[in-house]
Amino acid sequence: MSHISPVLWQFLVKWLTNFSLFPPEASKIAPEMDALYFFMALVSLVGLTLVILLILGFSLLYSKKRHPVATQIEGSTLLEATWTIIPLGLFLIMFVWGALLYFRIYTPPANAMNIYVVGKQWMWKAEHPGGQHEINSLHVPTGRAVQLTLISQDVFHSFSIPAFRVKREAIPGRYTSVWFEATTPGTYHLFCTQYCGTNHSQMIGQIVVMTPDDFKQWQAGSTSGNSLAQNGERLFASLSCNACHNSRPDARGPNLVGVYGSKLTLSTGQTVNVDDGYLRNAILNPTQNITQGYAPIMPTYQGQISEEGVFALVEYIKNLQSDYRIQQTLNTTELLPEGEGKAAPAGKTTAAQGEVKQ
Amino acid sequence: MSEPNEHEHHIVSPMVYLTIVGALLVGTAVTVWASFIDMGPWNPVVALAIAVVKATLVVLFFMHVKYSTKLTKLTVISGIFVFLGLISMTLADYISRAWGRW
Amino acid sequence: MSDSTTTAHGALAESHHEHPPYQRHHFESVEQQFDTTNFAMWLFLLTEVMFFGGLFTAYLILRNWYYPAFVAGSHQLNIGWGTANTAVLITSSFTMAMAVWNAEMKRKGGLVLCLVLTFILGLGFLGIKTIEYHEKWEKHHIPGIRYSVKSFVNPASDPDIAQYGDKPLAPDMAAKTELYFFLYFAMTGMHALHMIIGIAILGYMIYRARNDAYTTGHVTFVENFGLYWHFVDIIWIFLFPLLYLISRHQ
Amino acid sequence: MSSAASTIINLPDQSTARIPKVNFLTKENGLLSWLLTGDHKRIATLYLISITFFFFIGGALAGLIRLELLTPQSDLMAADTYNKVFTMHGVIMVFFFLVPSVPATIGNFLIPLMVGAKDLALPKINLLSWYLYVVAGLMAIYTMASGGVDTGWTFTTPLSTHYLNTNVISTGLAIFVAGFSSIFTGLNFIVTIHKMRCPGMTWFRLPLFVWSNYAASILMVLGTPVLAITLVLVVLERTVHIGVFDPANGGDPLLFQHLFWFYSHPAVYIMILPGMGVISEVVSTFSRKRVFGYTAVAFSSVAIAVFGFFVWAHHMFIMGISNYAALVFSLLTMLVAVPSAIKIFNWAFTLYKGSITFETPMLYAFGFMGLFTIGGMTGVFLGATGTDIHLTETYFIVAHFHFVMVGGMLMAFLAGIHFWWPKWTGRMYPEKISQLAAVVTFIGFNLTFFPQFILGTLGMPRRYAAYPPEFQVLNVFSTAGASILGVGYLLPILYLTWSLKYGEIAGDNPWQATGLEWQIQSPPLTENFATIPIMDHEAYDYDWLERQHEKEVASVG
Repeated sequence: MSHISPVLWQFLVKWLTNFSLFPPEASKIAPEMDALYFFMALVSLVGLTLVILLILGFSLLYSKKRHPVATQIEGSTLLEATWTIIPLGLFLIMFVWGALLYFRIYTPPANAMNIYVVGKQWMWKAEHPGGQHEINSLHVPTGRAVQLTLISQDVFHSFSIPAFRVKREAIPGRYTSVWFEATTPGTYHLFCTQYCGTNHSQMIGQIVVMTPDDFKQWQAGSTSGNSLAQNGERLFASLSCNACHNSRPDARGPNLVGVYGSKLTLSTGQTVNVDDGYLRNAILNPTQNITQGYAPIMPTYQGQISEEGVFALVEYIKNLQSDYRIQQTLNTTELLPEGEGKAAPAGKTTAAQGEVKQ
Repeated sequence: MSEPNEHEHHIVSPMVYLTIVGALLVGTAVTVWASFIDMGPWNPVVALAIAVVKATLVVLFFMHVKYSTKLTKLTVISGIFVFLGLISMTLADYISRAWGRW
Repeated sequence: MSDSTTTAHGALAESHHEHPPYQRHHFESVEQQFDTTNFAMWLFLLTEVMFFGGLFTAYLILRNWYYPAFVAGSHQLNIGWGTANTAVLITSSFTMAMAVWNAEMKRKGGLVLCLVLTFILGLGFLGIKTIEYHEKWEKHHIPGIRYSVKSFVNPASDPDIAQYGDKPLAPDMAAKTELYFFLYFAMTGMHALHMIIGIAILGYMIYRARNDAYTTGHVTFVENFGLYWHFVDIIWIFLFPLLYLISRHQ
Repeated sequence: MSSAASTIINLPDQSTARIPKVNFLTKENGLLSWLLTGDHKRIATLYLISITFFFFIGGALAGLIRLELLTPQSDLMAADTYNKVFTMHGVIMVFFFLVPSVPATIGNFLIPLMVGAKDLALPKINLLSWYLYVVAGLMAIYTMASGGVDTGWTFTTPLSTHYLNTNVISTGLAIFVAGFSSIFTGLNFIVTIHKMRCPGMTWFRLPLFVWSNYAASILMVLGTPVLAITLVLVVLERTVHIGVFDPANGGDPLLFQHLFWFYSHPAVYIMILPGMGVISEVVSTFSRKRVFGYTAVAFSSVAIAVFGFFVWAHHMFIMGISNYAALVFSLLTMLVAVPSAIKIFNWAFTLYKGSITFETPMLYAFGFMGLFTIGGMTGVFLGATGTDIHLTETYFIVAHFHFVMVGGMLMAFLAGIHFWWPKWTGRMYPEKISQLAAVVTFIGFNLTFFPQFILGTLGMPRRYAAYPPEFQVLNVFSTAGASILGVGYLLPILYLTWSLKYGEIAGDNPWQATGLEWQIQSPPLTENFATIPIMDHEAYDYDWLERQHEKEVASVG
């Protein structure tokens, strides 16, 4: 930390951590969060000491024994102004500092590795882009920004990693995201912090931080063979999305190549940024998200695709750089028998890979 | 503005009531008529504006606020203020979500 | 004071020489009593404003999200009945205002007449509301209990909305009409509940008015009830355009 | 008397003193005279009994929570039982104890006395509000008896609407009814303070207790109905299985959060503001000085009430509200923290050049000032968006609001009860043991809740029946503290009950306080004042009191 001597800082945090009085700092944001935390703690301590000193001091000086007759004082505008302006100033510093931190934690960098997380009563399911699938654990490398895209398939949950100082609610019906960059290899707590029903306290897991090399090894050892995007592609084909969303001139749906990250004008005249959340909405609530120039004919897939399936589709659409892949799916669809498509939502086949913690 | 005495009870004449009820009925007719005209995004604005005018008439005359004490006026205003606070600050969250990230 | 042997009543009689029978003992004067209860009524109306405020907030957000569904749902409401009901309620507000005036002028006959008129108009409003609710029941538009999106996915099957030439809604949007009707029933239902309470009190007031309760100078109760009744009217003044008049053109 | 230098207690000669024969307690007899009373002092007494009852139910549940958390496993009770226990603890403590605690008991008793009126403006509504409270309380007890509810007191949708099959509806309705009880109390106070002040009682002559209750009443009247409609919508959604909060059908669960916190954040101020009023009275009386910066303290109450309405979304920073909204709500939260700081410093400076004595109410008030400072400052940790991410939904937030609610409000409540006990009952409580109780409470409280700050910083989530073993040491401290705290709360009920019969006769004004309520007999007459008083001096005017004494002495002589 640049604010105070790094040696002193290290000492303080390590000491507190050793006595289990302070969580380990295992992410890049953690020391910054702690800096603000200790600043606030310091201000509180000073404030509290001041109040205690005032009370004790006045109690001693002006107890009835020493000061039998009170001197009536109306007040003092100067003093009122002092203890209005100084706290206000301090609070505003905390506000600005806190806001800066908030925006950093909730604004993932563009190059972050995206891991999708689904919360349900009472477990966390993580989908890596490489097809690795985990339950109640999350493996991440050090030195790399990791973005989590979170959703819940039932009630509110909250994905909390105290060692990283990050937390975000997974809410039903909408994506939320958070990011971190792990710094220290090790195993850390993962908690669900939003009360979610009977086994709320069992909805815990572990965050395994690995060196980049170890992480590569883990990735290689845990993949199911298909990447998430490949699962998405299969789903895309089996749901016959490609029947409309292709690049043919007579296509009934907009071409999805390169759509991710673009600005889209909807039939209502609104302009939207195409991000993960928009793609999810467009799949589940198509009517509200019709691209300008297209008829509202897309059926809803609400209830037909699991949240993991939507993640796979989103990941697939994200990675569509040319329509070659869509052409390929058109060919495979023709080869597939009718019923098979439904049975292959992503993730189902790979559940065994998840490290289930008790 | 002349502030009416707190203990003087103002009695509104029936003619005023009659005028107001006429205005309210006309307002109702106008708002129904206006809803059949395509004014684009202005339809709900016009409908709400007429509703606000009607409500104001009711509050001022039927409910005697025009002839009431400052306290009553203040009460009405503070109610509207908190009501609008609830609606506007909640909507502010929903509207600004579409602005995307910082 | 602690050795005071005067009874409570003695002390009381000392401070009030004479006052009308309707003045409660802890008030200094009739004016104070009137001001106080009047102010209390206004505060109560504030709580009512906030009570409906929650519903209005929900309505505004969902309407912005699912505008086509709200349009389609709104077309299902009978604008004729709605307008008639608005007129009925406004008229009842007028008769209520006249009732207060009659009470102030100490005209018993006029007061009873106006109260009865208000009572009848209030019942009329509820009657019309019942007809409308019944229509919703017939057409399977009761959310959660008896609901079908048929009129919305296939508007041609519903002659009632032929004049609007609605296009069929996609099934996902059509499902959202159920939210519109949920809000419709929640808002009008809550309003109707207030009407029912009001009508019950009106009945009691008619009975009391016939016994000269309000024409001897004690208009507080009538006046305060008037405030309540006008407030219920105001809620309807907003509900009507918000629920009935969404995009009637097309 | 040797202790004259260290106390201001001034009791009448015990050998001749008698409780006045005619007072509000003795005027009429029989249960019916209580159940049909319009007297604000009797209703306050009814409230006092009923909220004490609920406080001990809630406290017992708290004890169960702490016992369960003694060990990392959920061994004392199963997870779902634990969930029901903390839910009922929250519901009972928030809606049946904290919200009505000071306003409905002490406020009810004092506001007419302080403004110089014979009663609250609407005595029947006041009684109705107690009955509503009782009905709501019975519904809550029914809920508990018939299987409980496990939503948490926050009723998060869709958990409460679609995923639980416990008694959500009866709890929701209980809170709905309790809400109306609180609305009517608040409404009554506002009207009384506006319209029932005695001649000469201008706004700036009102005791600060009245100001703070006025501010809290505004919040009650305007905030509670939003909770009411929200609960109605939750109940409807549970009944018909569709509603505006259900994401599966296009509703929005965040809307529930908005509406719920629109009440439940101001509710925090409803709970704490009246407590602050008590502290103003106590600090002034026991330092024999006018409250430092009277106007600033008065206006800070109103400022808290006004700003308090517009900070609610700080409970939702991590739920995915827009960044812009988070920014605005965080800023407003910082602004609302300032008036609290103003109050603390004003109380501290009231001591300056006073003539301070340390009777029980003052000890509680000192406890309040220290603990509320911690509670308030940690609120800033949570109000700043950045640190909120790490600290919210953990034991840090549990510790924070217990510092404000228990360390603040409950201390203030006890301060108030002790302070006005002689006025209420005409008898003194035993001073030494009550001082001991105050100290025990303070120690027990800190031992219970301070470790929870550390637990929260470590990341221990709230509402966990089982937790990782490394958190156990701090939890053991907390549970140990809770048992001390329990003793601290049991003591007052014992010696206060004892004092009803055996306490010394208090006389009119044992504390030599200036308020109008102290110038009449204790316990007061049913109609409070034999003749309506005329206020001819400022609040907390100790010189005036002095002159009154001189006059009395002169006239007797």
